[in-house]
Amino acid sequence: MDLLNAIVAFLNYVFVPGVAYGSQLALGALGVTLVYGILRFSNFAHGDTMALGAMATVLVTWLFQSWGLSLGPLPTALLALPFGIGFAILLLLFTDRTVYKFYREKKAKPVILVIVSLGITFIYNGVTRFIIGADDQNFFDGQRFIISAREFKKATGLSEGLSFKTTQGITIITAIIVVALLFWFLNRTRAGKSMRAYSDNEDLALLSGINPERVVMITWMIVATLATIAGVLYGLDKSFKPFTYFQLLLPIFAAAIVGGLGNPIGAIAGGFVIAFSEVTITYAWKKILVYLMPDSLEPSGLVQLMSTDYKFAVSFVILLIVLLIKPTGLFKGQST
Amino acid sequence: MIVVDDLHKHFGGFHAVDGASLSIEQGSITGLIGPNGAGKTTLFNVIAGVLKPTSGRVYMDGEDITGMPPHELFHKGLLRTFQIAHEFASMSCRENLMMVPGGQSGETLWNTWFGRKRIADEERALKAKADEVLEFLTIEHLADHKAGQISGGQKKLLELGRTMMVDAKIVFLDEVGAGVNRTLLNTIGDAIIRLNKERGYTFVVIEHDMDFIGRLCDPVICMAEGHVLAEGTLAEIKANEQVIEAYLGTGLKNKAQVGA
Amino acid sequence: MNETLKNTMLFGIIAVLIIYVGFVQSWNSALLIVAMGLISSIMALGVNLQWGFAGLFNVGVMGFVALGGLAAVLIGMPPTEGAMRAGGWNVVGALLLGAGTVFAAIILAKTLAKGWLRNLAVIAMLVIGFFVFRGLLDPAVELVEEINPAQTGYLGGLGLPVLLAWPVGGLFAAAAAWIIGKTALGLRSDYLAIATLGIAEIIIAILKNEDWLTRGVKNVIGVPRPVPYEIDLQNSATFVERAASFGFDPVEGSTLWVKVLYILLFAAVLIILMWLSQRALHSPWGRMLRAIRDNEVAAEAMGKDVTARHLQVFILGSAICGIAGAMMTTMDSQLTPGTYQPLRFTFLIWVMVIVGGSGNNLGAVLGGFLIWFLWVQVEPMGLWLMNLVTSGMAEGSALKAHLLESAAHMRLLTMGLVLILVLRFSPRGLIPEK
Amino acid sequence: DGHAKEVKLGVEFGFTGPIESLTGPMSAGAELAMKEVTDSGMLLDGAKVTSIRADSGCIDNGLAVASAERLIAEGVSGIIGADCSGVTGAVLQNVAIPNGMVMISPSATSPGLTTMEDNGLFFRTSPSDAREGQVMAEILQERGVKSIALTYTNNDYGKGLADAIESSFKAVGGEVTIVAAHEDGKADYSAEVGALASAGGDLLVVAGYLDQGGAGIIKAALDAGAWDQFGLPGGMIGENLPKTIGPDLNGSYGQIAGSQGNGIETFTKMAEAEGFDGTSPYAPEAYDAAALFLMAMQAAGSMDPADYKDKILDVANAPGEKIYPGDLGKALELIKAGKDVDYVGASAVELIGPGESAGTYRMIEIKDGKNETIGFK
Amino acid sequence: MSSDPYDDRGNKDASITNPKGMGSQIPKSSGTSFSAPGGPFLIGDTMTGGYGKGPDILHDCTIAVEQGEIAVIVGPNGAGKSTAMKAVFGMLDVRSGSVRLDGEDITNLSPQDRVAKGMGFVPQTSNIFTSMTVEENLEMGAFIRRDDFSDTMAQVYDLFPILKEKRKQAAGELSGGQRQQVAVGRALMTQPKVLMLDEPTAGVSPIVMDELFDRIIEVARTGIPILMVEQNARQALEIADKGYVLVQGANAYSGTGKELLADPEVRKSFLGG
Ligand SMILES: Nc1ncnc2c1ncn2[C@@H]1O[C@H](COP(=O)(O)OP(=O)(O)OP(=O)(O)O)[C@@H](O)[C@H]1O
Ligand SMILES: Nc1ncnc2c1ncn2[C@@H]1O[C@H](COP(=O)(O)OP(=O)(O)OP(=O)(O)O)[C@@H](O)[C@H]1O
Ligand SMILES: CC(C)C[C@H](N)C(=O)O
Ligand SMILES: [Mg+2]
Ligand SMILES: [Mg+2]
Repeated sequence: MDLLNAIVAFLNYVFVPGVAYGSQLALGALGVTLVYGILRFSNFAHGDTMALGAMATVLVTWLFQSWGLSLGPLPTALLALPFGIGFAILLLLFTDRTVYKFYREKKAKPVILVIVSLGITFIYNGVTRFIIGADDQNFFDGQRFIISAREFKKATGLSEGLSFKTTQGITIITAIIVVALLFWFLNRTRAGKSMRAYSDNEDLALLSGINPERVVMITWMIVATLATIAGVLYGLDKSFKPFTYFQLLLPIFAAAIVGGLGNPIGAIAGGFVIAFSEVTITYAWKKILVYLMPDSLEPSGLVQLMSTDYKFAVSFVILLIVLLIKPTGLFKGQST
Repeated sequence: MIVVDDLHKHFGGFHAVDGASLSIEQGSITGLIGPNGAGKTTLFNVIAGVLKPTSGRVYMDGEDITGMPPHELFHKGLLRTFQIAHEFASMSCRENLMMVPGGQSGETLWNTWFGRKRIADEERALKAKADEVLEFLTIEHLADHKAGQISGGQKKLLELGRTMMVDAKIVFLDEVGAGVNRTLLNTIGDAIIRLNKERGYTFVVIEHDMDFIGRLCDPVICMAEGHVLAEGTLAEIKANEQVIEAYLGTGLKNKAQVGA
Repeated sequence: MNETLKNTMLFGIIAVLIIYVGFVQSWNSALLIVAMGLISSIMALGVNLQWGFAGLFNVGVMGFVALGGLAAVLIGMPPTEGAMRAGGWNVVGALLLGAGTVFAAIILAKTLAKGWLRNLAVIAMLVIGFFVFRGLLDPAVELVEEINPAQTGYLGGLGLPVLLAWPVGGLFAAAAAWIIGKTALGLRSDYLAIATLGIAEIIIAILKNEDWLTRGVKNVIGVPRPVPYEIDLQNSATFVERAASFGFDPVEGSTLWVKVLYILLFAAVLIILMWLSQRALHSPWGRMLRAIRDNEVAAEAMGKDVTARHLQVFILGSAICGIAGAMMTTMDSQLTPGTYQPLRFTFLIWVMVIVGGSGNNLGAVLGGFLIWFLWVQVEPMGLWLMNLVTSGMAEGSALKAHLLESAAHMRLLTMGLVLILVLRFSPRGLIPEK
Repeated sequence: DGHAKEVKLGVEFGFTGPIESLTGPMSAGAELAMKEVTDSGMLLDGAKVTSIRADSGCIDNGLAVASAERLIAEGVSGIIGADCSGVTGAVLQNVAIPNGMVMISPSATSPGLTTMEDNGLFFRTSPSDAREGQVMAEILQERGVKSIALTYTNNDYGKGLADAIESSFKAVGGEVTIVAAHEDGKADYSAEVGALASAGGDLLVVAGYLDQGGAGIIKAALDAGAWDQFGLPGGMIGENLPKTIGPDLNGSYGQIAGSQGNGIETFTKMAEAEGFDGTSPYAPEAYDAAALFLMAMQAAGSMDPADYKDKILDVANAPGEKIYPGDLGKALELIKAGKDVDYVGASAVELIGPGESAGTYRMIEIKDGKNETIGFK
Repeated sequence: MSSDPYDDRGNKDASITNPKGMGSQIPKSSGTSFSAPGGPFLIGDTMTGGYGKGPDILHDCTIAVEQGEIAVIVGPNGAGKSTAMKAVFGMLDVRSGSVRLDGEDITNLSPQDRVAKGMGFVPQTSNIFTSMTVEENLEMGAFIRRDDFSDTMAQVYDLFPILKEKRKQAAGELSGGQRQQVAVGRALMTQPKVLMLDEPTAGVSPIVMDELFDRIIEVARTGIPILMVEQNARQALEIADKGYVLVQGANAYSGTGKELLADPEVRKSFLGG
């Protein structure tokens, strides 16, 4: 019984949140890594692209809700998602046309593009706040839990509850589907291969008859899709708030780098490394140990490796250690 | 001068250098040939400290230099050129040469602030020397060109030029000839011989052009699949069945038909 | 157009902008922009040294700046009465012990033969050391933090002249840079990015949470100044007289005078640093750096100790950021760890370097001034823009209200637009590398 | 227009940055008071009050100081702000004191500001966090809570409040199982909730901001089923919280600086008419800050800070007729007539000692998704 | 300072900006082609041009190749051989002169359109996709082909057996000579109407070089004209139908391969005696 309780506590406080947060980071990191891998710069505007895509979805969701549309137990936002994606695609293509294209044609140094993307970040930032404001927006509806802690306790008779939210479920499933699709696309389709070729050697891609503008366009479309999905899932799970999307950028980049920038598998692995290191290092293991240990050995302190104050700092140390042990990043990135 | 003892270098499961043992005589111009992928460049990289060997040792003048970083080897007089040119792209060709000599007093911060006079004198000498080398390589007109914007062959020349800026003991040349005009290559060959004769440089030369090898090198070492296949004078090597099969081949099959 | 002329013109434009602010807003605003512009320029100089000349990617500027700020507190603030006696010595002891443990672990790792035994010994050393360290530190910290927590609750500083904090801030940053450099330089460059990003976060976390050192998020207020207080000037008859003779009233005169003094101090620092780095860069040392930046492998093969040079430049650049950080905290007269945000202290500096022209010190200085000017002045610009846009609309319309309401957000938006426009017309920065 | 002169007041809040969502209602609150005064036509023989907004960034000293300099340049007669304690200190030391400018902050609550040397130029309409800690401890004790877990937003406000709650609660015999900080604006709070849950406690006290990490913590704690009741200090009281969290929050309780009587209700209604949320944190305090400025000016008969700074305590405190939101015109009239007023305003202003609010607190419990006032302290 | 303000990418850091930077060729937006009958199959006619806004490197340079022929360009380093090749392929602005393919003026076409018209090119440097496997490199060669290209791939593998062995290895991990084989293989995969090779044999071993030349002859015999730059000039001229000697961007000598080989001046100055 105690063992079961310990397992449930572990699942509830460490595993499930870790997986869900990891999936969110992974989706974000995938977008960053794609832009880096194919268009060759670190896109600071990714966080705010997520915000804008999510914003469009929120607005459409509200519209649907006012019409009385719903998906039953699932959030209505899923219905609105395609519209959000469409908006994000248009937005990114427009941005590319008006801004990035110029620098691309001029063969500007990548670092210039990084700073330009910072400029875009500012602009998106303003636009989002301009349209929807700076506040929290709630757009979740449908059933909140797949398993709620209370029901779980009642059903099992355990003293620990396990909760599994609908949004967590959706996040994880979507992440798996999206990642699978992306891999299939990149490694199996002509368009995907041409993207990889372009990212490898632009001149030679040209000589193979690949149309660079098409590659760029497809890339932005995929990035917009990924960003919107990530942004909406994140917003459903927590809540939609423009500022947090900017803040998400740091862990997203950390995830992409630790996984090996430019490498999609790395982005996913990186997302989970960051998520789990944040959760486990600062977790107070007391609760679990109390179940596992005989009474006499029960810990008196919290059995916490580090206080949560250092949560973020600690996850960076983990990153460093990972990189020191595995110098290529978890998966070999493009940057070698 | 250089002794390589049972050297191994593995990339994952692949054995690029697989038990190579050889020794380079002081004052010789040794040719290193072998099929593509034989491990010649990798061997160079291990000797020059760019790669760490999986096992085995390298000695220079009796001293164990295995795994010593390249910049230390440079100061011991061991220089190398790169098969794929490694120019300093945003610097002028002259600067590419001037930066080479070690121990310039202007390379310490303190002197840059308070030792201007000395630096100026040194720079003048360096510049003269660099111009001399550029002229020798017939690219004096490119002195102020950015090295990133010269032709492939010119980059190769610059690469060689760098070794001429200092008094080296031993120079490893990785396919200086590839992509270099043959007439110019002859000039380079003459230069190598002169450096060898007059200044006592020892050379190890990777090259696929047998004429060039023949003109310069004695002895010649042929590598294949990561180890030494044969060693001797070029004539001996050329007669070696294994070498012919793996490396030299027997000439064009179609030649006759096309000319007609 | 010739280059000197163009550069003079660019700086001239900045000067005109600032003078314009002086006339339209106030000379205090204008001088403040100059002062902060000088500090920003120094930070940009540091980053430029690392990135523009050596290609080292430091995204932890914030951390080094914050360390400089810490120096200002530790040097300038008076010691807290009784704090040393209460637990201060134990804290110092614990820190020495901690450092000793790490040192011993390194020695152990170096001397013992490779193998699991060594790993075990090192880990055991570190773990035991950690617990002894915490055992000594925690109670001492508690004692220190108990001393009047609302006002002090920390060790305080040395009570030395605060100007001394500037070089010390540089030293702090240099020390941190040395640690990062030793572990992360010479390996893949991603390490450096992640390491600097991480260390910066860690430094801020420490400043925020180690109350005994910095009062944490409770902030240290009232760091002493190297220049007189305005109030004292206003109360000094001679000053009031002098000000009056120039036609200033005491308040304006004193506030301006204090800023002028700061500006002179900052400008002196900038000029010295500028001179040092220009000299260094236009010499074989600088040539060596450029060679390394262009091609590390070849530079290494040409006998240049790439790792050592990288470490040197990294430390120098970081130290410059540290100096600037100490200067800034001195001018703020307070250390507020919560204010250290990557956007403001890392990326804004990067924007300065790139917009100014990476690889060119003059460019970095120009970028520092320009971007800082924009950072504080685009807000009125945004408001002005919104007023213009809405001027045709009916009074009281919801849209108009919404637009005016959003004016604050225009700050970032305008900033973004300016950034993109500058880079569009001058993609290598305003004063590009030669 | 028909106004004889213009009184400019600076409103310096963090319109961008981590509390950007609070500053809208805050500045609207301040401007509401200005509008009320202008409309009354009573101030200094019919002066018009205009507000000039400036961005403090909440956490950017350099920006805040520059903005304040700009306000001075625009010729303001007083500065309402700043919002966050850090920038408030910076602006006070570097701009207000040198220029002899008065600042009234509606929201800088750090105890450190209490003792800061301010030449009588700094006031605040919010109480120092030290006071709220005591109040909260009493409430918890009355409710029979034996042990709490405590998390705070990692800034001077959160930290000061948490310190105060912890020491006060321990002093009345309670147990604090863990005190852990959380950073605002982070992506995920499962780690924090994990640690808190592991430590346990009857109740989780969240000394944070309702639309920042505070809400995130509560959400994560509810999701994980770790707690279903929360202790909510002032920063967590606001319409938005029950709205975003939903029915699960029912039964949680806390307190916020606020007056007995109709001050806050009136203010909320007025705010509603103006189209902003009057219950948003520090919006009432902002209203009061503006009102204090204007009444003090009236009392001094001058808009020069040097003249009116000493009047602020007079108009804020007894004796005199009690003034509530909406009564500003009346108050100005009384002052003009030489009568004493005692400003109560929306947040029960009572300035003590160094010019900060003494602190009356409204006890709140969340019932049916609404903040219900259940008493006062 | 260089002529193009955008081109410098000295900073080789890899963390946040990709070290490879972008390509160096500036694809021009495509214009139209029009018919220009007559003349050789592929000709770069009196081309003058240079890089970016820099000085002219080519001066009225003409190179041409007929159906089924092999044309070889030789010359000292920096003569403009590669530049001429790039100009013919549209990767460089031709300021005057024209490029014609099979009776069509293609001067204004973008490189990718020229690929579509059946031109194949192996550049002198960075001529493989380093991060992709050998097999993917070959597939990319066949990118514009919609038919089944497994036959062609088998042929390439027959020609360069080592590539088959290293099929699944990233091309960037190959030795210098092996890379060269990949590059040529990639171009062959296009099944081009005309093949342009910039120093295909640089760095390959004698045996492979012989094979390569053999294969080139074979290809030429199927009717595909081949235009190549070679420093292994004597071997190349021996199999060439036509030879050009380029000096400082201009045609210095031209003639059949045999003629050039026999010309003592050419031999001495360009072929190494
Ligand atoms: N980084 C690497 N990872 C994996 N394999 C490698 C790597 N570098 C080289 N190899 C392999 O090692 C072998 C030897 O390569 P090396 O470059 O030494 O050949 P080489 O003798 O110089 O050939 P060439 O004459 O073509 O230059 C090749 O088969 C190559 O594929
Ligand atoms: N990207 C470039 N930008 C500017 N100038 C260039 C560039 N590439 C080459 N050049 C210049 O053009 C001239 C011709 O170069 P090109 O590469 O065509 O020579 P090449 O005949 O192919 O020589 P090699 O046999 O050495 O390859 C050289 O003088 C070189 O300096
Ligand atoms: C507006 C609030 C978030 C400010 C907070 N009370 C502080 O003192 O920092
Ligand atoms: Mg090789
Ligand atoms: Mg060439």
